Amino acid sequence: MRNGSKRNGNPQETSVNQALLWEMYRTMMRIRIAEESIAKLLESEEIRCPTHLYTGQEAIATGVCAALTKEDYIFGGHRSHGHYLAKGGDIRALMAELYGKVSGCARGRGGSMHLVAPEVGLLGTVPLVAATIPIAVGAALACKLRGEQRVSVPFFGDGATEEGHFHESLNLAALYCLPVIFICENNLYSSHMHISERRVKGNIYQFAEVHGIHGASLDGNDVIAVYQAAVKAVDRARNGAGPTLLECRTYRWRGHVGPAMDMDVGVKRKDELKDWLPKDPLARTRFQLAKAGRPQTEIDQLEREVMGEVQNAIRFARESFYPPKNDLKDYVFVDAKADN
Amino acid sequence: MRNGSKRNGNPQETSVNQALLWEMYRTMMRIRIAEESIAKLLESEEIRCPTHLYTGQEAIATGVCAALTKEDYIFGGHRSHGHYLAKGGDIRALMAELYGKVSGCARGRGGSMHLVAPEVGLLGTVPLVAATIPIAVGAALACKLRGEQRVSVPFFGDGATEEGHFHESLNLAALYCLPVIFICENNLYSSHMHISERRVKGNIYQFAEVHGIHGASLDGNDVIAVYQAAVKAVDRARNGAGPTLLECRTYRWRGHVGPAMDMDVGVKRKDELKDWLPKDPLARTRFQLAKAGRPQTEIDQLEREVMGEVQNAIRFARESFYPPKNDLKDYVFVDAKADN
Amino acid sequence: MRALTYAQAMREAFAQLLAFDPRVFVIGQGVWSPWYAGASLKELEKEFGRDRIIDSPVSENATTGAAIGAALAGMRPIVFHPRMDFMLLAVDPIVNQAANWSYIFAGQVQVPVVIRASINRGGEQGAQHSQALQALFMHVPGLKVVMPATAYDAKGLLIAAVNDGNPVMYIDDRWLYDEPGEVPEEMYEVPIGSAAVRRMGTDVSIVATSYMAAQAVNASKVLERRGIDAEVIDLRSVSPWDRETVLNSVRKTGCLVVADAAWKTCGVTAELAASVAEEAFDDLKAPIARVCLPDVPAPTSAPLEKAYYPGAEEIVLAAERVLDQKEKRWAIASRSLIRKHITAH
Amino acid sequence: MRALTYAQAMREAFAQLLAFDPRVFVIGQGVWSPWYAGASLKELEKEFGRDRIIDSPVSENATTGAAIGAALAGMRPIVFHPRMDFMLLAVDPIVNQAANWSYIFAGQVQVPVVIRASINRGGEQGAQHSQALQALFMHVPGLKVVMPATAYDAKGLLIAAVNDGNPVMYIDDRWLYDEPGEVPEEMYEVPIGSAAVRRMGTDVSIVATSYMAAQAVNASKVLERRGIDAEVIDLRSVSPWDRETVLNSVRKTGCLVVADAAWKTCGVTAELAASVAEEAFDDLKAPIARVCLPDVPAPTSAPLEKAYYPGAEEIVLAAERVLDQKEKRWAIASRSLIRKHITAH
Ligand SMILES: Cc1ncc(C[n+]2csc(CCOP(=O)(O)OP(=O)(O)O)c2C)c(N)n1
Ligand SMILES: Cc1ncc(C[n+]2csc(CCOP(=O)(O)OP(=O)(O)O)c2C)c(N)n1
Ligand SMILES: [Mg+2]
Ligand SMILES: [Mg+2]
Repeated sequence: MRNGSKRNGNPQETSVNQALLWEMYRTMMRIRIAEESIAKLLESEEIRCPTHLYTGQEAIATGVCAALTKEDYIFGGHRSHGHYLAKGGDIRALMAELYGKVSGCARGRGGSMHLVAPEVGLLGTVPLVAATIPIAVGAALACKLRGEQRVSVPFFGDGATEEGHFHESLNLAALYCLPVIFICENNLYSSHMHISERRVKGNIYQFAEVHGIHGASLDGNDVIAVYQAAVKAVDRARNGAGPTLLECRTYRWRGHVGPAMDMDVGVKRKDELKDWLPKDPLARTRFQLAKAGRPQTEIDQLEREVMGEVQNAIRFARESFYPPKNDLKDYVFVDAKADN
Repeated sequence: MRNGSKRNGNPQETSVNQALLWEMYRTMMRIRIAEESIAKLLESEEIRCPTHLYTGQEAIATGVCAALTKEDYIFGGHRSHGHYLAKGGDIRALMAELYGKVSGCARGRGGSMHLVAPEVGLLGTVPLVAATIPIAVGAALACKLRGEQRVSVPFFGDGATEEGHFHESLNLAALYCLPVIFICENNLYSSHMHISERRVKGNIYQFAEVHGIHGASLDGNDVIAVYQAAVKAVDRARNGAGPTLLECRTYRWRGHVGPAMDMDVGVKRKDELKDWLPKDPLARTRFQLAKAGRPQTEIDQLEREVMGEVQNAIRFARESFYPPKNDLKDYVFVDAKADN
Repeated sequence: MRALTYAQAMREAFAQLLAFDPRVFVIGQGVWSPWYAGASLKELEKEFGRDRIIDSPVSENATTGAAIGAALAGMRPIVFHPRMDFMLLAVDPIVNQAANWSYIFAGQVQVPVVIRASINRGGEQGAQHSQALQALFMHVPGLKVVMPATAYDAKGLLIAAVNDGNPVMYIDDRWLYDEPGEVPEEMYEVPIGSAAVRRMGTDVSIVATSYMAAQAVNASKVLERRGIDAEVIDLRSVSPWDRETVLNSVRKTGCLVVADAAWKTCGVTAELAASVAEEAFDDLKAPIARVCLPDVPAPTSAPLEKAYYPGAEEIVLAAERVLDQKEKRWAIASRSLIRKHITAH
Repeated sequence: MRALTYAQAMREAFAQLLAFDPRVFVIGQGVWSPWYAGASLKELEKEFGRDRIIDSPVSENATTGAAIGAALAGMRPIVFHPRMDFMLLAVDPIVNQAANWSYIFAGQVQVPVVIRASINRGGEQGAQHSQALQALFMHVPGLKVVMPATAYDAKGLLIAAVNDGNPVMYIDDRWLYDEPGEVPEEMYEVPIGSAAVRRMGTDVSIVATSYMAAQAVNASKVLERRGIDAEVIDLRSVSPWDRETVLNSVRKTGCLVVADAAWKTCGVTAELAASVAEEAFDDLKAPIARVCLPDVPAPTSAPLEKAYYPGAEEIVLAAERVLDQKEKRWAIASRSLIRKHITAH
């Protein structure tokens, strides 16, 4: 996430200096190691909630959130560990949530598919496909009505564009010229279904144009490209120039749900995966960093640090308590009178 | 409606001979006189169900249905007297339905907003905006699965394109390459809201392109243009070339609901109407007929004939009975075992 | 005190909320048009601007979702659905999202959204423009559901709903819009979950919602003329509903009629009847009567419509039936007691 | 007879319907994947082709609407929603369209569509992936709602649903998929609206739906060991439901437990309790007990899940509670009879 508080509409530098690239690499590494560690814990059934891993897509959450501030809102879906971490969510609370512990970010009520970190602007991720798209539009409307410079970002998949409310949302955002940046992570699959089994054309970004808003398709495995496109979109949004739809093309390495690599929910796709592994967003960034002179020892050191952090988080999760049964009926309603 | 049974995929002649133009003129005149008579009956409150008049849009239903056969399916919405009549629905059953009589096309259960004429392929009009769009797609799917040459046509307004399921439906139709022709009657208004208050761009037909199907925008007050575009779309559909979206631009002369001309549901729009009255689709056709040598006496005679027919229908409606109260609970379910 | 109509009282609540709380805004279909909302939103957009009074495209799902999103981001939106029927396109945001968000996230993000939906029926509108679907939302935990029957409650419940901080379904009825009633000028809340006793009585309890509560008051007058002293309770909130007031009344009268102008099966009357039969089992002196719509869609034709909708008359008949049943049982019980007495000797 | 699992029995019904009736086809999400439908649709697309077994985009509204349209045009589609939660996006086509079409058009156009939805819960899936929403659809006239609890009924009710000619919601439960049962090879129908008595008994009636019907059978065994002779009724259809079987049972036992693993308020148990309390008022010897989910969304954490879902144990406790209540009343009644007897002397 970008440092500093919200900016005042001055166009942002889109060139990426080494410090930023290093930070983005660290974020991607945190996501990667977290996801791959979770994969093992899923295999051993130590984590049992339905879990959709983000491995392979790290550059998108990372590049987009690097263009945001802590005050900006983001929303996600069923595959949102990456969004949570990139926006600055606490990794220990994430792990504890996966274990169903009371120290989890949702106090053990949500599991992998329901993450929240209001302190850093993540107002929620929920697994009903496309559900948070209109919700994010509404958060953007709130920003606009209050005259804030905040932006609102829903992350969603290619599958979500098949839901009607995605299209309704584009129209509302365009019509009210809202500061919302729609991030479509097109990983070619919706569960077991390849995109060619669900759409005639491979042109999701074009839904922007027909609604009169900015749209672009980009390489979602290139963190710099994602960051630069996001910065431009954020600038437009903060300057009252309205919404943007970014279609980030990518591929998830693991199955739709759970830890499987080659086969899940009934599809084999080894060959495709073979093509995508070399496009590893982390490897690409590592290469750029090395080329820019970052010593290998530092790169290795960062990986070790992150590994330690993730292991710590897992330990924290293991050692935490389950929510007491008596809490079952809590939180159906909030007692909000107080803050009126 | 076109004579003859369904055709076998040979491209249809799109030029319009005088006989066809005359028939289309008659259809438009039937719609016009029916609607204007109904307007009076609404003013006198002899008809009391909510009624959305089609005056001004006659060329669209007429031109499209002239390209269809009796076997083809059509569906409509809240403003569908024109669709019902153009497809060949019985005018007496229409009037009786408006009066809530048991001799009505829906036996007095539907009123103006729920019309049906299965004998001529009108499987239903219902007032939930956009509801019949996916339904028509499903009817087209039925045609395709059975290997028929039938096509399916939903009529809907510009407002309906704001509903998400319109977009979902375009995708399904494109994906399964279905024989469906989406007829959007863009009359610039959804109730009291001008299209510029609801959309940024005036390009509904472009939703076709982004879904990979044929789309076109046309003058909905030109019955020949509508007919020709419909014939092409029908030919494509019958030949397995998939769906088409036609945006027919038009204007309703009367208010959103009821008989008001200048003002209803809170909008004044006298000026706009003044621009549209000279574009009267009937006057235009009358001019063409006269130019082609049709004597004025015949034209006047046709109008008198149609007037008589409408008056007859109103008389029929007046003289019909109300459904008996004891019927209230009938038809919640059909006893369909019989036809298995 | 001033008299306002039900619709005017709603409008006053809207205007005061908008003036008082900058977080409040309105979004929905028809909010700039008298056609959809009657006097209840009249010219609000002129007073508060089209930024805060947003008449939307025909996109029920996304507008409702957007209101929920704005609520998550700290606003106090009121969504308007001019008919409950249209709101069926927004069941996902309401039931899956708004109702669950607080629970899922352990109260860390609240959803202070009010979803106003109008029951708009009769007038030969038919099956898709007539539904009263309160039971669907009453079934769902995480939603509160209020149904004002008077001008006073129309205002007070709207203010309470906006201030509640949770998702509240506010369901009004077009048939009540012109009903006048005394309405204080200041802002006030009617507590969600509290019923109002409209008439005290000892013979039979009539518990009713919304339009039927108004009809129940009329029915009680007819019953009074026939020597029957009915207690009339206007439920006001259906979720949560005021168990205490209802149960106390039934414990007193032993007889209950529940009236709700919606479908019977799994409706509001089902829950009330089931709960009362459980919790006041020994107090009930006769079977509970439920006055509802028949389990049939709404027809259009005027005579069928007339047969379809229940009113005061049906409530009167139901109350008399319940009291007959009570009498009958009383007679049987006395006879058997006498018989036992005789046998005993 | 062969034993098949519940899921296999469904699959056999699908295969036979598809083979027998060219009008039948399947559309929905996950119909090509074992992930969504378990064994219940296994490789149907290989047997019948992807034209008739259509795995759809994520467009619940339009796919359901399309199935309805195909039904209007004479087909017999089966829509598949792998979770009821997702189907909330299709409430407009189901409730506004499918349920009304026959009535509105006076039976001239029928809607022979089957909407299959799975209850898929537990496993730490949480609030949006757990709901059992049968009551929402039971409330709506024009829809039939069936909920098979056994392999036999899973097959027979699916065939009956497709042949019915009206919109039928077919609700299955993933927790039952591996339950074996005897299933005839030929096509057969289980009549919609008829319950099955799973165990005859005289002490208490236990009426349950779907998964809870299976649990009720288990509960009856525990009760038997404790000397309680329970009658177990598997409702099978919730709309319409078999009043006669239920009422006859209650008239015999005087005691009723209703179990439905869904929310309580306005749920299936509310309607049954209300109806029985009305129609068998004088036969009831104790208040009806309702075994349901608490009115709370589903949590994820395993211990909370465990506390959330009722099973055989809760049914046993409820039955014992009802019988206690009966005893208590019996004791009071006898005492008062004795007292009266004494006074009389
Ligand atoms: C409304 C709804 N319909 C269906 C599902 C089932 N489902 C869960 S994830 C998923 C695939 C979504 O694909 P996409 O949006 O591309 O996200 P990805 O899994 O690729 O990240 C589906 C269909 C759901 N969760 N919600
Ligand atoms: C789902 C739904 N939402 C809202 C309405 C209210 N409504 C009735 S007609 C109408 C306008 C529709 O406009 P359009 O589709 O352009 O058709 P037109 O009236 O211009 O023929 C609206 C919003 C409705 N009937 N159904
Ligand atoms: Mg995807
Ligand atoms: Mg229009």
